[in-house]
Amino acid sequence: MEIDVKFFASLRERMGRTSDKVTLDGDVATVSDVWNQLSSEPIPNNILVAVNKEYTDLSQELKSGDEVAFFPPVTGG
Amino acid sequence: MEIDVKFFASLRERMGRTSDKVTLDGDVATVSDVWNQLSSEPIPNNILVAVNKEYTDLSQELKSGDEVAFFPPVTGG
Amino acid sequence: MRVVVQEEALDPYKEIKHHEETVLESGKHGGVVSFVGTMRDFNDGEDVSAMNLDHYPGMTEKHIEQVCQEAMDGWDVMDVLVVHRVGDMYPSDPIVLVAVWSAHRASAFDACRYVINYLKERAPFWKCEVTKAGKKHWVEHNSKDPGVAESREKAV
Amino acid sequence: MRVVVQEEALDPYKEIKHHEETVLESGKHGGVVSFVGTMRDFNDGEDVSAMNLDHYPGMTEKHIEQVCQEAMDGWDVMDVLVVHRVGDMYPSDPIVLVAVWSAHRASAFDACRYVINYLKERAPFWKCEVTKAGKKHWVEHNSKDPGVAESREKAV
Repeated sequence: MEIDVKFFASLRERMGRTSDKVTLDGDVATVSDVWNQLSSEPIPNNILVAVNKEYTDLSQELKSGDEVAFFPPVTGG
Repeated sequence: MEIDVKFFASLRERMGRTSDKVTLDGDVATVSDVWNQLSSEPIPNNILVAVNKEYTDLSQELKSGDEVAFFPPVTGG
Repeated sequence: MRVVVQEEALDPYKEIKHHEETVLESGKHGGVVSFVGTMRDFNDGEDVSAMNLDHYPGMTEKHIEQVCQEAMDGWDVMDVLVVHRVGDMYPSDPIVLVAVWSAHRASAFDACRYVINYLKERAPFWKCEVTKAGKKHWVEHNSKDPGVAESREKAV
Repeated sequence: MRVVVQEEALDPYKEIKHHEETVLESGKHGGVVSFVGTMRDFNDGEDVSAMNLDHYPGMTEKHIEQVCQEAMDGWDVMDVLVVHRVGDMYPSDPIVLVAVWSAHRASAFDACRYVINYLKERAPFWKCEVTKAGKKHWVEHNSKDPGVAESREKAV
């Protein structure tokens, strides 16, 4: 399946890109699988995850075409 | 002693005047004495009293030149 | 701290801007909380077409200033502005502005609420409404709005 | 309910006026409570000369709208307006406006506070500050402001 990936703020700088596309084999994949495809390092502790613009966690299962975002804690307003 | 009196809102209309001056005999007088000089009727229950622009009550003693105000409950803001 | 009671029409947001430009040091406050009370065209189920707001010159300002000082003493706020209109007004006219500047929004919210609650409770103003049918009457009691006791508890 | 995220400079009080003139029915609301957050020229003891506010287009608006809807459901309010700036900004620039109209001021205060607290907690924005010395850094955590838990309890 194909997943659109987005990075924001300090994580975007650390990853060196604002977005990416990953292709995962098989029918079942989670957000964790996406991260592992992107980086050989474990995901930093404080990183938040959204799928299709809703907060979720690493265990969420994905379907092809989902948009997965990784970003640090929000500091707005 | 001479006392300046002010009325506001519905009480001003009821008294038919915005201000008055009363002269009281003797050295000791209270707000009650002022009211009794102004009207033969007892002071209405809900009427508030201020002396020199501070809230007080009918028992407050006065000195010559004090400004005494009578008015209904406030409804501002 | 600035307290104004005026007959002229009140433009609340012009007052806030003017206060920020003339009195406050730029870049220091993190936020401002404001309350603007406007005249409604109904009250207790009746249509209202005009209102005259009576006040006690001198005492009104004095009591608003006392309430503002209590807010400045009770919370970590940088400045308080109150502008209150008196005299003849019409539905949708702004009647009162309370604005509170602070580095911390929680203090600004608490202090702003304190000022408007106590201003309504203690400052000598009296509303005389004119109904659509042309009848004039003095408002007998303030419409109850919860929050006064609560706000008082928070003042230190 | 109106939620806007924009790069253009924010004139909060012009937004309030515009909303009142174009959306709200005249003479019906008794008051409006607003919060305007402005950029300070210091943070955690350091001088700050500029800031870039990053956001997640689409998700940011969606989460602000959710918070506004919760406020509309939780209190007796007539309307909520939020305008949030993103991109490059400088000290004393307004960053965010939250305005809540209601017939009752207690509801307007509660709802306004709820919106700004949860907007800050949930809406994806990230501050990147530039210090006077020219050093750029991402702000790691929101400055703690009490009131979030308190405000949540009041939502029904």
